[in-house]
Amino acid sequence: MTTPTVVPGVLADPLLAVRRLTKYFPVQEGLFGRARGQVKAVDGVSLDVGHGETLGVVGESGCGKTTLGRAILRLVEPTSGDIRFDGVDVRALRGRALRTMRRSMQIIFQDPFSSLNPRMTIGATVREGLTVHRIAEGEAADRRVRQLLEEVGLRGEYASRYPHEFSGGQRQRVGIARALAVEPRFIVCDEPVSALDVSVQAQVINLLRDLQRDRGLAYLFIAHDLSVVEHMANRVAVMYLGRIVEFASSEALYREPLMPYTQALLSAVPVPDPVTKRQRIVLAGDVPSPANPPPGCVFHPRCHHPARDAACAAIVPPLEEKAPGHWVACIKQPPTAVPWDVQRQAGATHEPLRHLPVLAPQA
Amino acid sequence: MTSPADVLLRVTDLRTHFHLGGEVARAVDGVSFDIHAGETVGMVGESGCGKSVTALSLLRLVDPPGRIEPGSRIEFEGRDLLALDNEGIRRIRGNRIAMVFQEPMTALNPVFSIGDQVAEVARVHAGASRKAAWERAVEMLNLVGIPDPRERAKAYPHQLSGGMRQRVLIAMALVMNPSLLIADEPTTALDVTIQAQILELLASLQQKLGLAVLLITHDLGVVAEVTSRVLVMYGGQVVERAPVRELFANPRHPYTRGLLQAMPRLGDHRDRLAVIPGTVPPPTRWPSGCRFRDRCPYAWERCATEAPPEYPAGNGHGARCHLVDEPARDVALAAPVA
Amino acid sequence: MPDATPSSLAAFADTEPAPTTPGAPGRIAAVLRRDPAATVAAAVLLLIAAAAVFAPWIAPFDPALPLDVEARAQPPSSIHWLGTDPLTRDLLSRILFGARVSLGISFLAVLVATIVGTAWGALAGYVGGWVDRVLMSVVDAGLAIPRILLLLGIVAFWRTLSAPALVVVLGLTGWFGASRLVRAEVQAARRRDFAIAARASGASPARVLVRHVLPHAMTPMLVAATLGVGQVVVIEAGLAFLGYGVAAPAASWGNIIRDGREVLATAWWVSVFPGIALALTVLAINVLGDRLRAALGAPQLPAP
Amino acid sequence: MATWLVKRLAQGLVVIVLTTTITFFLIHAAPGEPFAGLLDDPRTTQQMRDAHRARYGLDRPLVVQYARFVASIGTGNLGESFTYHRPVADVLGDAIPRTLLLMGAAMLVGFAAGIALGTAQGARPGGWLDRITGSMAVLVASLPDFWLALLALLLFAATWRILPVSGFSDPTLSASAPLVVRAGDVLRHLTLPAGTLGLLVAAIVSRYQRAALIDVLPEPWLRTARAKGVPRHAVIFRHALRNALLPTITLGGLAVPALLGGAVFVEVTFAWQGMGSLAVQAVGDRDYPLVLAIVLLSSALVVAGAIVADVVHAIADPRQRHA
Repeated sequence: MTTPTVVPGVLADPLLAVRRLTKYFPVQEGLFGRARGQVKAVDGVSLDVGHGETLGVVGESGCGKTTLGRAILRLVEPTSGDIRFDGVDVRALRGRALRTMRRSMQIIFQDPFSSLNPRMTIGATVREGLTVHRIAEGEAADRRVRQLLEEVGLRGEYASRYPHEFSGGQRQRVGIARALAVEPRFIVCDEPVSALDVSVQAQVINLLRDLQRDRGLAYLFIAHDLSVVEHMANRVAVMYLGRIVEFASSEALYREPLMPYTQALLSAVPVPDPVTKRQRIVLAGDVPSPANPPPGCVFHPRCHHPARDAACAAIVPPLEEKAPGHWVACIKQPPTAVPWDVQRQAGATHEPLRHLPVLAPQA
Repeated sequence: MTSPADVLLRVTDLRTHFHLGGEVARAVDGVSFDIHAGETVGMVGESGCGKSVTALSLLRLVDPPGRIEPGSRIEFEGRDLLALDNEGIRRIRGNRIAMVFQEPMTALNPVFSIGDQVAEVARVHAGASRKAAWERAVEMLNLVGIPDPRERAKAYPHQLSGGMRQRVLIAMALVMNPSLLIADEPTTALDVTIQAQILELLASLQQKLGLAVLLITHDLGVVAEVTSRVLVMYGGQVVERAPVRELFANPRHPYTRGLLQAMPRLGDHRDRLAVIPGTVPPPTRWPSGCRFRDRCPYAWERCATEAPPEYPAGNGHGARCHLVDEPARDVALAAPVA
Repeated sequence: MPDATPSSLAAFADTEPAPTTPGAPGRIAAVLRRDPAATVAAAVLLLIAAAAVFAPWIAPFDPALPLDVEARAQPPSSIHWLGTDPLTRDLLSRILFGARVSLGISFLAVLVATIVGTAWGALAGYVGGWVDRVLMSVVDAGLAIPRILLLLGIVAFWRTLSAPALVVVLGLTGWFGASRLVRAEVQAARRRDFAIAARASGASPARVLVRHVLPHAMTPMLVAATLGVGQVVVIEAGLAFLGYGVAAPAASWGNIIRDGREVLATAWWVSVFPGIALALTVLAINVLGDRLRAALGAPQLPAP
Repeated sequence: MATWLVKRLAQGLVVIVLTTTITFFLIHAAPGEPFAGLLDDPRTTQQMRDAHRARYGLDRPLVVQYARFVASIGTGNLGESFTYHRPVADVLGDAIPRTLLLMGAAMLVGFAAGIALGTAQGARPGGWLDRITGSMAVLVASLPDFWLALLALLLFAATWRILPVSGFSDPTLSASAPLVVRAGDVLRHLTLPAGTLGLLVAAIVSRYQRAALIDVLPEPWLRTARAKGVPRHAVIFRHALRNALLPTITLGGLAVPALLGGAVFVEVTFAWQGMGSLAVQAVGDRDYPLVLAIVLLSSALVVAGAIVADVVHAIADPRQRHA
């Protein structure tokens, strides 16, 4: 089934424009397994990232957010789709041209332990980008490495030390310095704080915000922690089973989530306040396997929307603008472009109905 | 407050040290607390604070080079667990005190069916026949909300999702109707919607079965939602204890305050988060005096020279901080922003 | 102790990291210093190697020169410490000279095997796809013939082999396992985040391979090569034992044992002493390899 | 499972074809002559040489010879031995069962003893049992097979004279002797060769089993088992061992090349007339068809071992069974 290409939140002058990006992985399970079709890790994602903004991507494990980040950087090769960075067709680049492009687009990883080469000093790690792109050599490079380490809150002398001597938070700073070395304009932050303790997490979050302010960086900020994303992002995309199901400004999304999945996700976040008790939507069941997603709306088997009916299992909901700048993939949240008689033909029994459970606790 | 007669578990001056060729890691260093029948106590702290080692110590599951030091006491239902022989403590494990661990993906043996693994508890502790144990396992899987339990009991762990495996672990823990359940980060590895399911399940089971729960977590949100009393750990010690509302309304220890201010919350529009500077020191090198002092915005001379005892602060509230002793110093250092 | 105020700690006061420990060479040195078993094993190996190198100076007799007829297959005595062989030659001298052949050939053969195996495995693991499949089916074939049969085929049909030729033959039949090991390590390392990070930094495939991926394969390779020397010492001796080793007058541990086989019942020492030298060498190598494996964090289970 | 097996068999076939082809060209590229005994003899006339070559098709171009070789294998005909002047299949027909008997006995002894010992060591790593038997295992595993065989021969057969020196059976024993007597005789002859090989296998397997057990000991599910109140012996033998046996099972299938290699030396030393001693002899005699047939059979055995290991492993491990 083909759905019309909908690009939520198109920007007039995007830094990064992603259109209909897909990444399918072949599945082969176990020793006797045969190829069982494919996992649609990323399934037709379109989005724009503006200069100096943070686009948050939230979703639970297996929703494809990490693959999305890596596919945009071509660290995994996309199956199809279009990526333009500053007008350049990233998917058309080969060899040296692609490597040159990497100066502008960087990545910070989740795991501060596996993302640094244990056999290289952190100085050598930070320096690699300088060498590769001939940004600085010799003593100039040494100076630059020290400067970068200090910029992320580490001492310059640490350049000669190995990663195992550092704590998780410190390593994450090294990872940030590594990404900054080549002076990128855009960084994919792939769960950069989820492996860190709360107190250290705050340090890194502040650092990322400072760097963005000082250098005009744009972030694609991938995380499963909704509070962190709210804190970081200007606009937020919610992913479920490889697709964007809701897209809005951070403010609108957290104030009034329209996709039932986002509602459930937000209501599930434990709130550190024993006084306010909220109504909570507890979803039934697990996230379906991305190798075998449900038909129609991928969320419908777990959905709590009062108007959910057979049509949800039949119609793939288009991502529609339900309010200015607020895009949602749900045929039961009005307004929808899927006409009622089409829904009825698909077995609908409930008309679309605006459903907004009371969720957000008052701060 | 409940009377002392209700005390189910009383831990006094628990010290669990790891002797690492010359160095001693004092992972748990003088922890005392009570748990009353039927209540849910939260234990919070960041990695390296000693909360997991405390949990393992309660069932004497700490492996060498770790050792529970002499002078520690763990009294459970009137018996001294540290005085029991190996067979004696084995009879307690999974029977009177059960435990649920953090990693649902690896906490189940991959080569046995989940029914087998749940049934094993009944076989070990109740001497149940193979058939009776299996029936009990099916019953327990049903109790924890596993659909079609009779069929699912034959499944192997790899065929289940993380949330389902955590349910299996809970089922396994409850087979013998224990009076205390220790849950060590039971939802940390799970997605937030699954976490909500598991927390809900734990709460309903606790109601139904009347068991006491020690919930260990790093997430203050989880603590706020499900516990009635909280122990905050840092540096191998309980640095603050209080009823949950009291703790969030009126945290007395600077570490607790720091944690509360460092976490981003939904609907929180601060431009910058408050931070606790530095990192947790390794357990081989706790600072002298107060263990938090080199990260503490309030620290003064006394903190370096004198280890703070736990000062009572009324209403079952206590904190290991000289500020409670010298409230005049506790002026509004409002949200120390780094 | 001054007040630790927020401002003085604003720059995220880091806890001082532990002192720098060096990379693999330093860790190997540390193993040799701290682990008594490894120290002893290394000392034994050093001693045997020294005996091999200095054989011409320390051997009491000419290993190839028959003595007089009286000295045929004599038991150990004060003159011939380890006795003599059926051709009246001094056994100790022959064992000392045999060490040169056995150790020298084995060490060089493993060097050849390691180089070939690393290149082959790295290529297969890094390029992947059909290149990987083709390269690996050759390896599978190589591993499917017991090495001794393969060697017998080659050595026997060529009849006589010079020592350099033996090095090449032993090396070229011994790299299959190494290539598998390197391939597995390369595949694992290139999926690690730091290798992806290097790619993201714009490093070329060659640079990623050489600087990030291969160094990770080197530790297990070092362990495997150490143990490999032990295996090749035995195989070389085995070939000689079957009569297909280095040409006759030259001594190798294998052909000394072979010499003793016919007189086993009457002159046990001829076979037993070179065998002890052989076993001791292999034992020392195995112990050293095992300890290195434990210390360097190479996989505990050897690739079978 | 069926499709997997077919795929795996096809892969195995490729391997066998490759090994035989490599060996074929290796042999024929070698500078020596076939029929070592006959053609090396200076008295043999050129005419006789040519006649011999023609008879066995050795005068044809190499590619043609290869094609004929492949074609004859396709029909199940392994050719005629140069030295025995009998069909290769006949010659091997006697030898193969003996080698399989030797290897099977050695594997049985070696794996039983090795698994038991390795488990005992791994259950208490660093204990006195582990340290003593562990050192012994390292020592035994370091002994060259042919030398160990010689030592066994020296002690049991030459010095103490409790076991037969060599051969497969007592030639003086009448073929009409009762089956039990003949079987006992074979068993007596088997003891030394199989014991030698088995001892080496046991030493290696015990190291492997120990490492496998120690590998699983830190697994979180073992902590779960202890927290359930499962007694210590059941934690080790029921929970840990079941998992730790999986890699050892694989080792069983993958040990075939090593066992075949060991069998060569043991057979030669104890004059056990199996495939190994035949191989050494055939190589010495430049008996091309026999050598090729042995290589073909060995690689088939190796491939079969690997497939069996995979299948058994998959059956033992539910993660693969259900995938």
